[in-house]
Amino acid sequence: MDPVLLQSGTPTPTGTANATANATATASGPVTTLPETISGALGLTGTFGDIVGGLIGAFLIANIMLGMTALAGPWAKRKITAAFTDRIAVNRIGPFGLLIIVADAVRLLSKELIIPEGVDRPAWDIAPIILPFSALLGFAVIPFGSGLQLADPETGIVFAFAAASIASVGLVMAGYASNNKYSLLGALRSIAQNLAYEIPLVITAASVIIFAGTFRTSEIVAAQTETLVTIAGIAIPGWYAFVNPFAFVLFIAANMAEIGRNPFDIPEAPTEIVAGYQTEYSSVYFVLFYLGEFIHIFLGGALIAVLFLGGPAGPVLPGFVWMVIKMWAFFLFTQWARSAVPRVRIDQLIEIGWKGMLVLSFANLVLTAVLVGVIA
Amino acid sequence: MVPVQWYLLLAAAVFCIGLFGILTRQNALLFLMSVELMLNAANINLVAFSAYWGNVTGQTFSLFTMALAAAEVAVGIGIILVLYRNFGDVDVTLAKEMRW
Amino acid sequence: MNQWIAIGALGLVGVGLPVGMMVASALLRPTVPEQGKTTPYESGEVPTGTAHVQFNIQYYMVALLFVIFDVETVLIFPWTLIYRSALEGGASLVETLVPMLVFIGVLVVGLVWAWRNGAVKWVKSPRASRRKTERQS
Amino acid sequence: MIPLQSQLPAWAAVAPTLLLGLTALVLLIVDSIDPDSTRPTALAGISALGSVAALAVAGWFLLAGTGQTGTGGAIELYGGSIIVDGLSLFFTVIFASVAAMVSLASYDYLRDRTYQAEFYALVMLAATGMSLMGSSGSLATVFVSLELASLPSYALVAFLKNNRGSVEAGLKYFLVGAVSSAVFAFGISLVYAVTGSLLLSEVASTIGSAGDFVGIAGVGIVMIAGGFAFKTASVPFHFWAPEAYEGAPAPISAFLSSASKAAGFAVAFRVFAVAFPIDAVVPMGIDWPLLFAVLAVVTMTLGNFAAATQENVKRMLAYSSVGHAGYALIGLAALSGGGPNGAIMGASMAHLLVYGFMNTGAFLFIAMVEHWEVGRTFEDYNGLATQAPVACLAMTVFMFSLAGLPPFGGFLSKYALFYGAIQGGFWWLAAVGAINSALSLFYYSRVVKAMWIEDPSGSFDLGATPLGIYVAVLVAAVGTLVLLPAFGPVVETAQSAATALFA
Amino acid sequence: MIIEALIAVTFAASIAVLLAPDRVAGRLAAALSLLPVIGSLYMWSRFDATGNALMGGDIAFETMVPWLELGGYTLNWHVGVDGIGLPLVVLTTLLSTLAIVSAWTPIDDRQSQFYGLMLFMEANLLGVFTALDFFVWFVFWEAVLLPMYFLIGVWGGPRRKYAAIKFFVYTNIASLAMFIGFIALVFGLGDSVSSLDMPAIAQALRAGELGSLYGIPAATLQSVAFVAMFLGFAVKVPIVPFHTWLPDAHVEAPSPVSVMLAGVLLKMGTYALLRFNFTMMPETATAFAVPIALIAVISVIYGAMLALAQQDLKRIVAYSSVSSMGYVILGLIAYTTYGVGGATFQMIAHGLISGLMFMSVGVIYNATHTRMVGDMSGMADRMPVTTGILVAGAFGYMGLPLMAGFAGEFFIFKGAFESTVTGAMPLFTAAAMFGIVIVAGYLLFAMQRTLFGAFRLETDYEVGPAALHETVPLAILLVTIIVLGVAPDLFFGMIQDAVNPLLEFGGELA
Repeated sequence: MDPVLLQSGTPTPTGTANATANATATASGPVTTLPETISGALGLTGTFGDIVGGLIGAFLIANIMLGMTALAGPWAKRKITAAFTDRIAVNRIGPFGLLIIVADAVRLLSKELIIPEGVDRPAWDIAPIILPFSALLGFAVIPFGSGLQLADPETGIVFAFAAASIASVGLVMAGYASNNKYSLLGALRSIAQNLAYEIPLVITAASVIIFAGTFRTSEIVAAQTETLVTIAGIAIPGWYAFVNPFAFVLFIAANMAEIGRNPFDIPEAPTEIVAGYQTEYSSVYFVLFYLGEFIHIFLGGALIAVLFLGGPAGPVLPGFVWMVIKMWAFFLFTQWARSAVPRVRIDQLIEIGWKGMLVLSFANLVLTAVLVGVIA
Repeated sequence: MVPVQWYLLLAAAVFCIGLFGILTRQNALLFLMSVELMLNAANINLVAFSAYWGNVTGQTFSLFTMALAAAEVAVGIGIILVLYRNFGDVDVTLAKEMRW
Repeated sequence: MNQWIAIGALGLVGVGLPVGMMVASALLRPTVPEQGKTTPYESGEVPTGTAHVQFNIQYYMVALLFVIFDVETVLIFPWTLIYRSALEGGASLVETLVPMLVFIGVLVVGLVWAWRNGAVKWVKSPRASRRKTERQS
Repeated sequence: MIPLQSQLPAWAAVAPTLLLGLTALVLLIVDSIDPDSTRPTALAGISALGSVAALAVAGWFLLAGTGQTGTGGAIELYGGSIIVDGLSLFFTVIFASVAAMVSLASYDYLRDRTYQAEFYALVMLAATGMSLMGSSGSLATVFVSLELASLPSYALVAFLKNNRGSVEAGLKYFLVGAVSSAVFAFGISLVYAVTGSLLLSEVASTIGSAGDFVGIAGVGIVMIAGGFAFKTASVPFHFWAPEAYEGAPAPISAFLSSASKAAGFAVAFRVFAVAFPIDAVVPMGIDWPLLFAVLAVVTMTLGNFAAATQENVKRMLAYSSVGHAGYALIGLAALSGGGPNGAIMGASMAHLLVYGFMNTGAFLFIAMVEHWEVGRTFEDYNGLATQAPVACLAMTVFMFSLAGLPPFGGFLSKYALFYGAIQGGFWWLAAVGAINSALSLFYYSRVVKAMWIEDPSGSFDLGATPLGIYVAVLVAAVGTLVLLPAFGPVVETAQSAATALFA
Repeated sequence: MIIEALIAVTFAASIAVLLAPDRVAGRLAAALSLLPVIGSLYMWSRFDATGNALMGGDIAFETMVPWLELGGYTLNWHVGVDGIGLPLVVLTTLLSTLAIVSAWTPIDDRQSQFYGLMLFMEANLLGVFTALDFFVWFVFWEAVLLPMYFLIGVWGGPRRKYAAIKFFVYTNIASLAMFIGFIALVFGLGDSVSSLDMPAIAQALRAGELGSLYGIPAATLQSVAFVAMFLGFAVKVPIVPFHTWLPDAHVEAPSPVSVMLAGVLLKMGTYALLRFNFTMMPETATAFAVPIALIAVISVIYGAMLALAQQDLKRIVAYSSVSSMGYVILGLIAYTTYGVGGATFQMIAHGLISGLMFMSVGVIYNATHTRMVGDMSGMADRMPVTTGILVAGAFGYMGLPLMAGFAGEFFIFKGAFESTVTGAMPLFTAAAMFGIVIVAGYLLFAMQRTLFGAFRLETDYEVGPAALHETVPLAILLVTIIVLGVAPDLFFGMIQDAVNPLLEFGGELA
């Protein structure tokens, strides 16, 4: 079954430890990544150039995400919720109340940090760092279009999943360390949920990989550009959302659970377990959790965009804009679900995950494989 | 870039750390973690040398190793659970019904 | 390799930003030590007992299932990668698809068994549990 | 006969293994259909049938010469990572027959216990892993199948969840097993580091030119040997054996001490004979036959002396099986460049087959005694023969056969083994073995004395005769007896299979 | 095929009896054990062998099928009888039946197991006396021990456990020594033999094919092997330094078992000595002639002395059989046609006579529940028939003419006198003959005290004459003894025919 074990013929050493048999494992991917552009512009070469370029690029990407989060968290979220509930949200400070962002930032940062009794430090302090860290790390391989891609390793999409799921470690640390029953419950719930929906997520992604035949995000995106059908002169690109809508739906659902949004926000169900794992957090630590969650939402959006919506591809506007639009669309969707859909119970969640999603995703995988096999 | 011997040293170091953990710890869970360390030392070797030899045999086998490690942990945790139920602790030295 | 240098850089930034914010807030925020505010929150009541309570065994069951299935996905991924190119390379379905179907089939048998034996059942129905106990006695 | 591969596709050669695995799946499905109801008869029947079917197919292949030199040599599947030849089929016969007897006996042992389907399924899975071990041609498959055989065993040893002894046994078995498998994996990785391949044949072709990696290769080989030492319950990884065998449910003790041990030897034989050829490796200073010789002597002596000091029959058997691991190790220890290696290893294989019957029978007898709730020590066995003469007769057969007394199979197999060692020039190994088996008569005859000659200390009330165990024990006894006259074909098959390895 | 049939039938009979209910076991066993008797008598009537089986004579009822191939040596299923084997086969079958019948009274629990084991032992004994392949022979040889162990250990007297273990350990260690010695010889023979076939090995050894092994020169190897095997068999015989297990075993064993033990099992030792040591390595044997003859004489005298000192009738008979075995060894070492032939004949004779003695002692014991000479006297008027037979047997022991014992001892002495293996042989013979005097002494003494005079026995129950099924076996035995005494040529002819080939070696002896 596994072709690799079959390979025979006496092997010979290729000298250094960084060469792999796979020919595509050359220094960089097919696209020129952001650090390369930067180091090229600065005229730097070699490892030093890589490091400088990488740092600058990383800072850029991180700040883009921070900016979007800052926009989304304090302002957009309120506005959207208000719109759904037919209210007018923040509108005093600045145009459309946009300056509330600054105000909130200052307010939260200057709050007192209350450290409850018997918290398990330093775990309690590290947890808030891990959440945004994992979310940001996920963006390293996301092609924003317009050359805005930090790195393009051949394991891109898998890396994104891996980075994204580091978050649960942070959640458990937070819940276990803060010496609070609600926090512990929240942490456990979040773990149970991530476990239950990780597999459907990954398996569904795998069903897309079957089409693309690569993990490299840029190539996945490129694979979606060729035309699927041409209706009335308009070429519909072969986005996998069109090719495999079933997987698309599954993926969105699993993704919602993975990032813990409604209807799957039971880790921090405010009406059941005060605020879940972040009950005991205040001040900047709370900010970091909040930040992390929102970056996660955007990461989920970015993954959906890359896997199903052709990434940055789109008519007229530059790629980066399209990418941002797609990510925001997903954000909008989560907020809509937040206001519209009731939360599931924990047992319902588990049963949906293991008895529904898992089976469906495997069915999807098998079906896709069979179809591809029959067609190709 | 990095000469392959260093990977051997790294793997050996990780392996010895795991071994040390096994020899010194009495908590069954820490014991499990140490075993995982030892297995991962093996993985380091496999991956490094699959790059060195230019075939992917080692990488693939490391995948299998991970899978087996996971299964082992699953069984192990189960046994430790019944251990806890019967002896009220996860201290491996507590089980003394029979002499060694 | 510069791929991974860049990713590492992002990792650094990803740690650096939160730490920076922590430092900034540490400079800004006041500290008003006062008893009572530091007690863990338990709906306003005085906290009773340890916070590290024993929790539902089902959490463990699910974790166990996950360990198995997640690792299986690790084994599925390489196949998805080569599946299509292998087909275009002229390999027959029997070589490419059937083994994976068998693999998944075995997985499914396991899942069905776990399902039927209530491994993924959050609240066991008293009837079923009664039967179990009857069998044990 | 017509070679099989001329009629069936090559992959059909692993049919015995597949049959065992399929049986496990069927059991799981049956349990999934209605988890709340136990049907012991159906479950035991399925697993017994499955293993008997595997036994039949393996035996047929063996007779038809599948994968043996007569019909075009070993059948290689998946580029040589799975090899079906005489050795693998021979050992599959052992595993299947032991599995059949065990599942037969478990029918009574498990009566009104819960989780029966799981029990049988685990047994079958372990058997699958073992037969895969026998036919694994690449270190990767060796490791995977070894784990596939080990993991169910851990669970099975700890099967009696509410019995502290069983749980403790499972824990110790698991701990030692986990460590040794980690060591084993590390050894494999080192060998891979030196040779750059996991296929045994390629390892053999490249290990000779290890160059300045000789040290690493040596460490790797030693570590691999350690992994086998665990599986075969021989020094230095033998600590688990007494605990596991004593605490585990008796059918499982039988299964582990016979089949699991044999599996360890199966894979050890193939790996060391094929991957680390003596002519290539020993000149490099990696003298693994010597290592095994030391291990063999230490193991058999330690096992015998420990067994002689036991008061608990099950534990005595456990230590005696450690001692028998020592005997079987001669099959690896007495090898030498250009020696009659095939004959020696074949003799060891034949001994393992006979041992499979007699030892399984002995442990199943213990299972019967536990079923009757007679005690566990020698004293508790006093006068048992007055109550259950037939069973005690069978036990007597096992005991004397284990001791190597003539009218039974154990005598011939031991004789062949020691004789092979002498032929290989290792007369001192044979001498130590002979002395040890003479000593072993002491503690084996204690059981017989207690059963037949001692007066009953108390009055027994044995319940209804456990039919399944009875049948299994009798089958084992008949096998032990029949293997004396039928030893010829057995040992010839084994030796030709082993010779094919060295060819 | 008749030999296989014989053995198979006996095995089958043992299984059948083992599974039979206790009530009928005794009768069933006796009935079934008649089959081998008939078979052996048939063999006797159809006996057509000439010469010694090991010395290339043609063998009666021979079958030889290859059994298994082990490292260059083929092990064959090779059975057949010659003039030495056949009489022993007949003896075995006859004695087994009689012993089984005589066991009806004393054995009162677990009968089916008892008779099953008796038959199992008989089957293996037949194997021992017919096997011509060393391996087959050894398997049967060892297999005889197991039932004996149980028969003594389960149904024996108060110290049965001790006796059983002693017997088991002694004989097993002896077998190990013997086995190692013989295998060393086979290895020493190297390529000149390709099987463990006894004739082949015997001829190869006589042809002096023996080479050195692991640097041990051939001569040393041969004598070491000879000694090892001699010791191994000597325990079985037993001869003096190794005889200590015998009295315990005899005293503790129930009478029928003692009958088998003394009547047949001891003959295994002498048979093996004859077959292996004295047939295969005559030079070595003659080289060791003096010590062997010395041991033989010592056995004769010392055994007789010990017998003299005993109070227990069974012990008396037991020790006396030690001394009779001494005669047999003496006859064997004489290396003359009469010596060796007489020794073989004496095996039969002693088998019958000691069987008779033990059986009648057993009968008396069944009636009186004591065997102590001092405890009883004047049994004659209570158990006339038994007493008569016992006395007759005793005379047979003393070598009264017209009884088998006389013929045997006469042949032995004749052969020993004319023997030339050592100059001192007549001396030894004379000393051995002195043993007869002692035998006469102690037997007459015991008889006189127990059987005659006024009846005296402290019991609270009535002692009556023995039952019919107890006396009939005795009668049969007595008749056989007398018949053999009158017409020794019934066996002696074929024995001599089989023995003579042994004697041509080295050229000088004849």
